[in-house]
Amino acid sequence: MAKVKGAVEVNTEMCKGCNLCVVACPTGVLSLNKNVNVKGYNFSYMENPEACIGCSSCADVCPDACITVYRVKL
Amino acid sequence: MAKVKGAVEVNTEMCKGCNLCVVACPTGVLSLNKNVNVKGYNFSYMENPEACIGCSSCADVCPDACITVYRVKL
Amino acid sequence: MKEDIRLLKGNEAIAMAAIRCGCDGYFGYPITPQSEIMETLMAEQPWEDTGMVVLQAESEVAAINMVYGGAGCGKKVMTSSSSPGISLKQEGISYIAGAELPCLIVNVVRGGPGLGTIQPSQADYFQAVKGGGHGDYKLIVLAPNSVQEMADFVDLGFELGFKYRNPVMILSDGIIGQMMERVVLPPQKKRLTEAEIEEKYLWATTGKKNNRKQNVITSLELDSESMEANNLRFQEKYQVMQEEEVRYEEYMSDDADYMLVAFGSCARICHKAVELAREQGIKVGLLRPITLFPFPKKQIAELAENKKGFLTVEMNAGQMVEDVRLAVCGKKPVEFFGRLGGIVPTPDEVLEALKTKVVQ
Amino acid sequence: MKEDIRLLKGNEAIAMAAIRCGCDGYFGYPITPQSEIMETLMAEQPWEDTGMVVLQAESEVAAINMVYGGAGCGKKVMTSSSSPGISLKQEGISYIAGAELPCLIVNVVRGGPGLGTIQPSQADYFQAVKGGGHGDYKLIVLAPNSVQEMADFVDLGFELGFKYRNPVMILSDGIIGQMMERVVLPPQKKRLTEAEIEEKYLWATTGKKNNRKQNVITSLELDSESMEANNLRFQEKYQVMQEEEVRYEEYMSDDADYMLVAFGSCARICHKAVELAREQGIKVGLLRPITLFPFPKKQIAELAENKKGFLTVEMNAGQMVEDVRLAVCGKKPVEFFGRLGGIVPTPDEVLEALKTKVVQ
Amino acid sequence: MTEELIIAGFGGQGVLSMGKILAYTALMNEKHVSWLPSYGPEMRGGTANVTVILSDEEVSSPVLKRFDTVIALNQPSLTKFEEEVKPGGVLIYDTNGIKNPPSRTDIEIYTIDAAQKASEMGMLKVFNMMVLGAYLEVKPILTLEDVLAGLKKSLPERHHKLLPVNEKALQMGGDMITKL
Amino acid sequence: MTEELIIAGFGGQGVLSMGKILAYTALMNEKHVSWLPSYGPEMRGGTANVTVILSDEEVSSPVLKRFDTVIALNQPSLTKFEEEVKPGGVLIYDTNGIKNPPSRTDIEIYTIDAAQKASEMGMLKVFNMMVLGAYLEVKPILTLEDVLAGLKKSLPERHHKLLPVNEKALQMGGDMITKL
Amino acid sequence: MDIKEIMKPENQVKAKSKLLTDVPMHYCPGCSHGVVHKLIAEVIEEMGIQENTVAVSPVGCAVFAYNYIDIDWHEAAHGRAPAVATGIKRLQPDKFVFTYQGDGDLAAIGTAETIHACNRGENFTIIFINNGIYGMTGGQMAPTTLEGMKTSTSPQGRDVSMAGFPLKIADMVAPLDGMRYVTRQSVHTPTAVRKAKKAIRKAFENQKDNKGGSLVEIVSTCNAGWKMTPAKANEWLVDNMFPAYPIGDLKNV
Amino acid sequence: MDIKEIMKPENQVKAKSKLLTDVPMHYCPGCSHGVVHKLIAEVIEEMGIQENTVAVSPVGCAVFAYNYIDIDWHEAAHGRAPAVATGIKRLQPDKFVFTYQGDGDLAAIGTAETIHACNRGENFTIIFINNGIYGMTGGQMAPTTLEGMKTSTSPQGRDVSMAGFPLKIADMVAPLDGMRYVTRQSVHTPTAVRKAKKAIRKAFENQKDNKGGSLVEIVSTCNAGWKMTPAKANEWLVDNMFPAYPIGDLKNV
Ligand SMILES: Cc1ncc(C[n+]2csc(CCOP(=O)(O)OP(=O)(O)O)c2C)c(N)n1
Ligand SMILES: Cc1ncc(C[n+]2csc(CCOP(=O)(O)OP(=O)(O)O)c2C)c(N)n1
Ligand code: SF4
Ligand code: SF4
Ligand code: SF4
Ligand code: SF4
Ligand code: SF4
Ligand code: SF4
Ligand SMILES: [Mg+2]
Ligand SMILES: [Mg+2]
Repeated sequence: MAKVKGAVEVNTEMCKGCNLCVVACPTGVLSLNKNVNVKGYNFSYMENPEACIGCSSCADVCPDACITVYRVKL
Repeated sequence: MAKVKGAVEVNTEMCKGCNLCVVACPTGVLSLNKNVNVKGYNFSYMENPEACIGCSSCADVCPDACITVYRVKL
Repeated sequence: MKEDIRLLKGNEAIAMAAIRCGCDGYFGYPITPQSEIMETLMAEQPWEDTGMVVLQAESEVAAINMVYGGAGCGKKVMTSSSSPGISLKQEGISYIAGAELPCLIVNVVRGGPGLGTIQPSQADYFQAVKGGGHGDYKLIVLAPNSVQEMADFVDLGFELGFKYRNPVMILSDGIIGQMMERVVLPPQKKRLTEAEIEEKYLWATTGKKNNRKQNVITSLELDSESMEANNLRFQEKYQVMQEEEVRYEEYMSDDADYMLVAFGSCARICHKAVELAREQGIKVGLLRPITLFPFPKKQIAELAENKKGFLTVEMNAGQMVEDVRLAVCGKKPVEFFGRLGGIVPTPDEVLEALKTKVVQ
Repeated sequence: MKEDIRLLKGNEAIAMAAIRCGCDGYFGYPITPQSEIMETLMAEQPWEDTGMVVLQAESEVAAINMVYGGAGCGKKVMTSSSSPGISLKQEGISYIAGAELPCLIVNVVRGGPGLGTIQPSQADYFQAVKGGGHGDYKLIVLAPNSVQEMADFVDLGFELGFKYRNPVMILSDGIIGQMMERVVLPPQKKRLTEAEIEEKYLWATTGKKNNRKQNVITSLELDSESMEANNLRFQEKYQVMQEEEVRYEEYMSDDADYMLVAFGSCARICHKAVELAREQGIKVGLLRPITLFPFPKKQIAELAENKKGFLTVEMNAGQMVEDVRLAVCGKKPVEFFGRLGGIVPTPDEVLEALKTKVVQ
Repeated sequence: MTEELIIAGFGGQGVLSMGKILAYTALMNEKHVSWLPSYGPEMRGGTANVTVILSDEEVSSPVLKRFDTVIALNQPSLTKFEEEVKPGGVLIYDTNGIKNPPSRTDIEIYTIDAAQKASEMGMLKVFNMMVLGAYLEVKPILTLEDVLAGLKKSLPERHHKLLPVNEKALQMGGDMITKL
Repeated sequence: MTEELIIAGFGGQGVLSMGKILAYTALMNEKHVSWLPSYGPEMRGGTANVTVILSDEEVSSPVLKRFDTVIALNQPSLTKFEEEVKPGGVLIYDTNGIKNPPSRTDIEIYTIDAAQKASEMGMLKVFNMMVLGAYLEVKPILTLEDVLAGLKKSLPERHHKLLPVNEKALQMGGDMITKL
Repeated sequence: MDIKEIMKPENQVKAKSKLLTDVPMHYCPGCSHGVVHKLIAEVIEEMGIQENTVAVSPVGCAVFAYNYIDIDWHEAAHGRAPAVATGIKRLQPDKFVFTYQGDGDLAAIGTAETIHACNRGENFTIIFINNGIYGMTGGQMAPTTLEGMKTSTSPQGRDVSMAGFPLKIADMVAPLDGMRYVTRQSVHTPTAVRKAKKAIRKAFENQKDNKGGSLVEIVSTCNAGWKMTPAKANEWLVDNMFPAYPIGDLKNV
Repeated sequence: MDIKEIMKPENQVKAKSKLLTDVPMHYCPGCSHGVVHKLIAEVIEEMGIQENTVAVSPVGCAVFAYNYIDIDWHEAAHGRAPAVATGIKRLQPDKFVFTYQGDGDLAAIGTAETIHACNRGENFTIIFINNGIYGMTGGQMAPTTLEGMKTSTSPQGRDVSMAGFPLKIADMVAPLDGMRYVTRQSVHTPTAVRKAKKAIRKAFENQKDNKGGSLVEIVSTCNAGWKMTPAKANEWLVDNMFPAYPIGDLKNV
C-alpha cells in the first residue's frame, strides 16, 4: 500500500480539457468530465481519487496551471 | 645557369606602386621607380631584367593586373 | 472560351492571378492578414506547371531583395506582406525604384503603428505614395476595391511596371484580402522565355552575350551630375505617369453637390453611403482614386470648380485627404472622416459625417 | 563658468552633445556621411566617465531595436544613420512611436533613391514627416542648419521626446554633418539614476517593485475599440505638438514681398540668396522651419495673407513644398526650386530661380 | 433581392464554411455575393463570425452593422448580435448552452437544437449544414438542391461520398426550426 | 572681412588639415568660420578639397561656387577650380606636375614650389604648412604667431615637439611664393 | 483518509505560481507555451527576482506573455528580441533579462540578432520555443520544420531541395565564445518538465554570475499547427522532433 | 637573349584576363580586392562562362566591381547579396551566379541572408573577402575584427567583453547540409594566389554540377584600414589573421 496519499484540485473554469494531465498521471486518477465548463471544454477531474499519490505529475504537465496538488505522508 | 629566361612588362600608368610585386619576385628583378606616373605613383619596373625567370609570381600578386609575363626556354 | 469564375478571397485571387499572368517568381514571408497569398501559391504548386518559383524567404528583407534579384533578370516577380513587413522592405523598395526595375509589391494593410492590430486599415497610404523609403522615388500604387480588382491588378501591375521600369504596389487591406467574392480569373498566359526576355528587355541580366555591353543593375552613382540626371529622368517618368496612367472611378458625380473621396474598401462603404444619402435627398457623388500615385488631381481640381464641398473618408487619421486638399487648392472645403485602429466605418457613419461636416 | 568652445564637425558635435546631455546609450551602425558620430563616441569612451553605453550593432535594424529596449527602461537612448540605414529602421520607428517611447534618431541624409550617392540631400523629408513606417504616427522632426544646432538639438530632442513620449528625429544632411564650425558645447549633465527614473517615468521597465503594476512596453492591441482609442490619443498628442512645439526662424520677412522657405543647410544657402537679392533690390525674406513636424503652417498661412509669392528651396524633387502649399492653401503662388542627387544649390541659383519663378 | 446575413459561433462550429457554401451556391445561381470573415490571430477556440451578402445587385459595402438575418450559435454571439438585427429581421439561434435568450420583440426569432442533435447522432461534422437547412427553411432564397449542387461542385470528387449525410443534415435542419 | 577660400589637392597632401588649422586659428581670433570638405568613399588616393570661410560676420552659406582664393595643389584641382576664382581674386598653385598652367588674366596668380622643396628637405609631413605660410603671405588675415598658437592649442602635448618644424615650414612657405 | 482532509493548505505540494496572473491564457488546449510560462514564473518566484526581471516577448503565439507572467515586459518586433534585450541589459546590467522566442522568430527573421547577441555573449537568457512551425500566423513552415512535414506553406511536406534543411540554431550558437550554456529540453512529460525547469534556473543563475549568454531551447509541440491532439502531438514530438533535435546540453562552461 | 626578343606574343605566359576591363580599379594600392577580382575574371574566362554568369556585388569597397569585370552584375544593398543571388539563381538556374561580399556585409548586417542561403543550399558561389574591417566606410570594426585590433570604432582595440568575439562565419555555415564546399584561402603570396584561384574554380564547377552551396573565404588585407603598407599588411595577415582564420578546406563533399 502506498505510504503517501494525494489529492488534486482542478480549476475547472481554467481547464481546457487538453487531456495531458490524464495521460501524465501514473495511477489513472484523472479523466475528462462529460460536462463542459463555460468555455465549452470537458474539464479534468479526479475519477479515481483514491489512487492519487500526490506526485504532481499532472500539475507539472498542465499548460494552464489548473492543478493544485496536496499530499500527506501516512 | 637558368634554363629559362623571362621578362615582364609593367603597365606603368595602371601601376599604383604598391610594391607587392617587388616583394614577391624571387629573384629581385623588380623595384619601384623614382619617377611617378600621372597618378603620382612610383611605378614598378625591372631593375635587374637579367634575373627574371618568368615565374609569374609578380603578376600573380599584382592587384591591378599591371604585369604581363613572358618566358622562353633556353 | 468559358470564363473561369470562382469564389475566392482577395488574397487567393492575387495568387491565382499571379500564376495566370505568367508571373515568374514569388518571394514572401508569412504575416496576417495576407498569408493566404503564399499558402495558395504553395498549394497550387505552379512550379510543376508554369515553372513559376515560389519561395518562403527568411524575412521580408530577404524577400524584397530576392525580388530585386529576379527583377533584374527581366522576370515578372512579386512579393506581398502587410504593414510591419512592408516597413522592413523600404530600403529594398528604394533600391528597386533607384535601379528602375519592374516588380509587384502587395501590401494588405493592417492597423498600426507598431505591431498594432491585424484588423484592416489604410494607414499606409503615406508610406505607399510619398515614399516610405529614402530618396525621391514614386511607386505606382493601385488600390483595388474588390476581389476582382485584386486579380485584375496583378496583370495591370506587371504591365505598368514593365512599361515604366518601376515598382508597382497594390495597396489593399484586410477586408479586401480576407473577403470572398465572385472573380473571373484571367486565362493562363505563358511565361516569357529567356530569348523573349533578351529581346524585350535589353537591360536584363541574362548573361553578357551577343556582343552586347554588360548589363548592370544598380542605383549607385557617385558623380553628382550623373546622379542628378538620373533623378531628373525619374521625375520625368513620374510626370508621364501623372499624365497617362491616372485611373479613377466616379459614381453619381454628375449632378452631385458634394463629393466623397475614398479608395479601396472604404470606397465600397462610401458607395453604399451615397445610396443612403440619395435616399435622403442629399446629392452626393463618389470619386474613387484607383491609382493613388499617380493621383487623380486634375479630376479633383475640375470637380472643385462646381461642387460645394468634399469629404474624404479613410481608415486612418487623414492621409489621402492631403492629396485631395492639394488638388482642390483651397477652392472648396475639404473635410475628413476616418476610423482608426482596425475599425471599419459603416455607411451610416459616413452619411452622418457628410451631414455634419460638409452639407451646408 | 567658461564656455566650452570647439571647432567640430556636425557629426562630432552630436556625439559630444550626447555625452554631455546625459545620454545613457547609443546604438549605431557605420554609414557615410555620419560614421563620425559613433567614431567620436568610441574615441571619447564615455563609459569610463558618465557610464554611457556605446555599442556598434550588427545592423541598423538591430540598432533601432536596441534603442527600443533601452527607451523602454526610461533611458535616454539614441541611434544615427543615413538614408538607406534609416529606411531599414522604419519598422522599429513605427514600433517606438506605437509604444510611445522617447528616443533620438539622427538621419544625416544622403542622396537616393537606393544606394544613390554619399553626397548631401534632403530627399528624406517625406519619410521623416509623413511616416516612412506603417500606421498613423508622427515623429518630432528637428532640422538643424548649423553645427551649433546639431549639438543643441540633442538635448532639445531628448527633452521633447520625454515630454511627449515620442521618438524625435534630427533630420540633417551631409553638409551639416561634415562641416566644421564653432560650437559651444553644453555643460555635462548627470545621467539619471534608477531611482530618479522610477520616480519620473512611471512607465519604465525597471522591474516590477514597490507594489506597482507591471509595466509593459507594447504597441499591440487586438481589441479594435481600444486600438482606436490609442490612435486617437496619439493624434491628440500630435495636435498638442502642433500647437505648442512649432519652431521656426524668419529672416528679413517683415518688409518682404516674397518669401523663401527652406530648412537645414538649404536655409543657409537661401540666407545668402536673400542677401544677394536684397543687394539687387528684391524684397525677399526667408522662413526656416526648424521643426518639420510640427510644421509652421499657421505662420506660413499668415504670411500668405500679405506676401506675393513663395519659393520653396530643397535639395530634393519637391517634398516640403507640399506642406507649404497645404499651409498657403491656394492663396498665393508657391513655386519650387530644387537640386537633386547630391548637388547643392548655390545662392546664385536660388536667386535666379526666385527671379524667374516668383518675382512678377 | 438582397439578403444581409451574419453567422456567428465558436471557431470549430463550421461558421465560415457554412457561409461559404451559401455564398458559393448563390454565386452559381447568378447572384452577387460577398463573404467577409472576422479574423483573428489563428488559434484554436475563440469566436468566429462571417458576414454574407447575397443580392441581385452588385454588393457595395461588404461591411455591415445591421442585418436581415443573424444566426447565433453560442451565447456570446447571441448577446453581441441580437441588437444588430434590423427591425422586422430574423434571428436564429441554437439553444445549446443559452442562458440569456434574446429579448427583442420587433424581430422574428427562431430556435434550433442542432448542436445537441448533431452530437447525439454523431453528426457533429455536418452541424453547420443543419443550421443552413434551418435558415433556408425560413429564408428560401436558395433551394436545398441548389445547395447540394453547390456542395458537389465545390467538394473534390473523393469527398462526394459525404454528400448524402450533408443532404440529410440540411433536411433535418429544415425540420428542426421552431418559431418563438 | 570675409575670405572665401578653397584648398584642393590629392588625398594625402594634408588639404583638410591645412584648412582646419586655418579655421581653428581664425576661430581663436574671434572670427566666424566654416570648414566644409568634399567627402567621398574613403579610400587612399583620390582628390580632396575643402571650402573654408573666415569672416567677421556669421557665415551664411558654407557652400560656394566663387572664391576669393583658390589654392590648387595638383593639376586636376587647378583645372577644375581656376574658373571659380572671383574676378580680381587670388589663385595659388604648386608647380609640381603642372602641365597646363592657368590662363586667366583677371585674377592674381601665385606659384609655389613647395611639394618639390618639401620632398627634397624631407619635410613632406609639413608640406601643407608651407602652403599655408605662402597663403598668409598673400592674405595676411592671420599672423604666423596666431597660427602657431592655434597649432599649439590643437595639438596634444606630446606632439608639441613638432612645433618648430611647423614654424619653419610656415616661414619657408612665405618666402617661397612668387607672383606671376 | 478523506480528500477534504488531504486538501489542507499545509499539505499543498504544488500550486500555481504567484507570478502567474489570473488571466486565462489564449493558447490552444495543451500548448507547450503554457507549460514553459509556468516554469519561468516558478523560477523567478523561487529566485525571488520578480523585482529585478525584465522580459522580452516578440510577436508569435506568446506575444501576450505579458498578460500571464506578472513582471515587466517589452513586446518586441518579430525577430528582434535579442536586440531589444541587448538594449535593456546593457542599460540595466543588474536586471535579469530574458527573451522568449519562437522558432520563426529566432531562427528565421531574427537570425542575425540571435547570432550576434550570442556572439557578444550578452548576459541574458534566451528561451527558445522550437515547435517546428509558425503557430501564430496559422501554421506556416519554420526554419526548424522537419523534412517532409506538412504545413500551410509546405502542404506537400517540406521539400529540403527547395526550402532548405531544418536549421539547428542551438548547434550553431553553442560554439560561440560568448555562449556559456546552451541546452535543449522538452516539456512533454513530468520528468522532462522538471529538467526543463532546472535548465531555465541554471540559465538565470548564469546571469547572476555574469557569465555571458545562455540559451534554453524547448523542443515543443504546436498541436493546432500539427493538426493533432495534444497527447498525440507529444508522441509525434518524441518520434520525429527528438531525432532531429536531440535533448541534452550542447554547452555548459 | 635580348628582352625585346623575350617579349614576343608567343612567349607570353601571363597577361591580364580579357574579362578585366581597362577601367583603373579604385582600390587603394595593394588591396586584396584587386587580386581576387583578377582570379574571378580568369576563372570565368577559362571556364568560358562569361555569357552565362551573373554576379552580385553589395556595397563595400567592391561596390564598383561591375566596372572591372566584364559580365552582368547586380549591385546589391548592404548585406543582401545572398538574397539577391537567390532571386537570380532560382529564376535563371542555368546561369553561374556568385556574390562578392565583405566581412561587414556577410557577417554583420547580412548574417541572416548568408546563413539561410547556405542552409537552403542555394546553388551559387559566395566569395567572401574577410579583411577584418569595414574598408569602404573608413575602417570601422567588423564582426571578424581580431581581439585587440584597432579600428575607427574600436580605437582602443576590440574589447571582446563589449563588442563580442571575432565571428568565424565559415565555421558556422560549413556544417549546414546545404553547403558542399567551404574553404578559406588567401592571396598574399603567389602560391596562395594560385590555390585561391583553384578554390574559386572548384566553387564554380560545383554550380555546374548542381551541387549546392559553396563559400570561398579569402582572408584578406585592408592596408588602408589597417594603416600599414601593403607588404607589412601581408605580414600582419600571416601573424595575426591566420591564427584566427586558419587557411584550408572546412568542407568539401
Ligand atoms: C515583420 C513581421 N513579419 C511577420 C509577422 C507575422 N508573424 C507574427 S508571429 C510569426 C511567426 C510565429 O512563429 P514562431 O516565432 O515560431 O512562434 P509560435 O507562434 O510558433 O510560437 C509571424 C511570421 C510580423 N508580426 N512581423
Ligand atoms: C544599409 C546600409 N548600412 C550601411 C551602409 C554603409 N556601408 C557601406 S559598405 C559598409 C561595410 C563595408 O565593409 P565590408 O563589407 O567588410 O567590405 P570592405 O569595404 O571591407 O571590402 C558599410 C557599413 C550602407 N551602404 N547601407
Ligand atoms: S498528483 Fe500524481 S497521482 Fe495524483 S492525480 Fe496528479 S499525476 Fe495522478
Ligand atoms: S492538463 Fe490542465 S488544462 Fe489540460 S486537461 Fe488537465 S487540468 Fe485541464
Ligand atoms: S616573372 Fe618572376 S622573376 Fe620575373 S619579375 Fe616576375 S616575379 Fe620576378
Ligand atoms: S604589384 Fe602591380 S600595382 Fe603593385 S607595384 Fe607591382 S605592378 Fe604596380
Ligand atoms: S497555434 Fe500552436 S503554438 Fe500557438 S497556441 Fe496553438 S498550439 Fe500553441
Ligand atoms: S579601404 Fe581597404 S579594402 Fe578598401 S580599397 Fe582600400 S585597402 Fe582595399
Ligand atoms: Mg514556432
Ligand atoms: Mg571588410
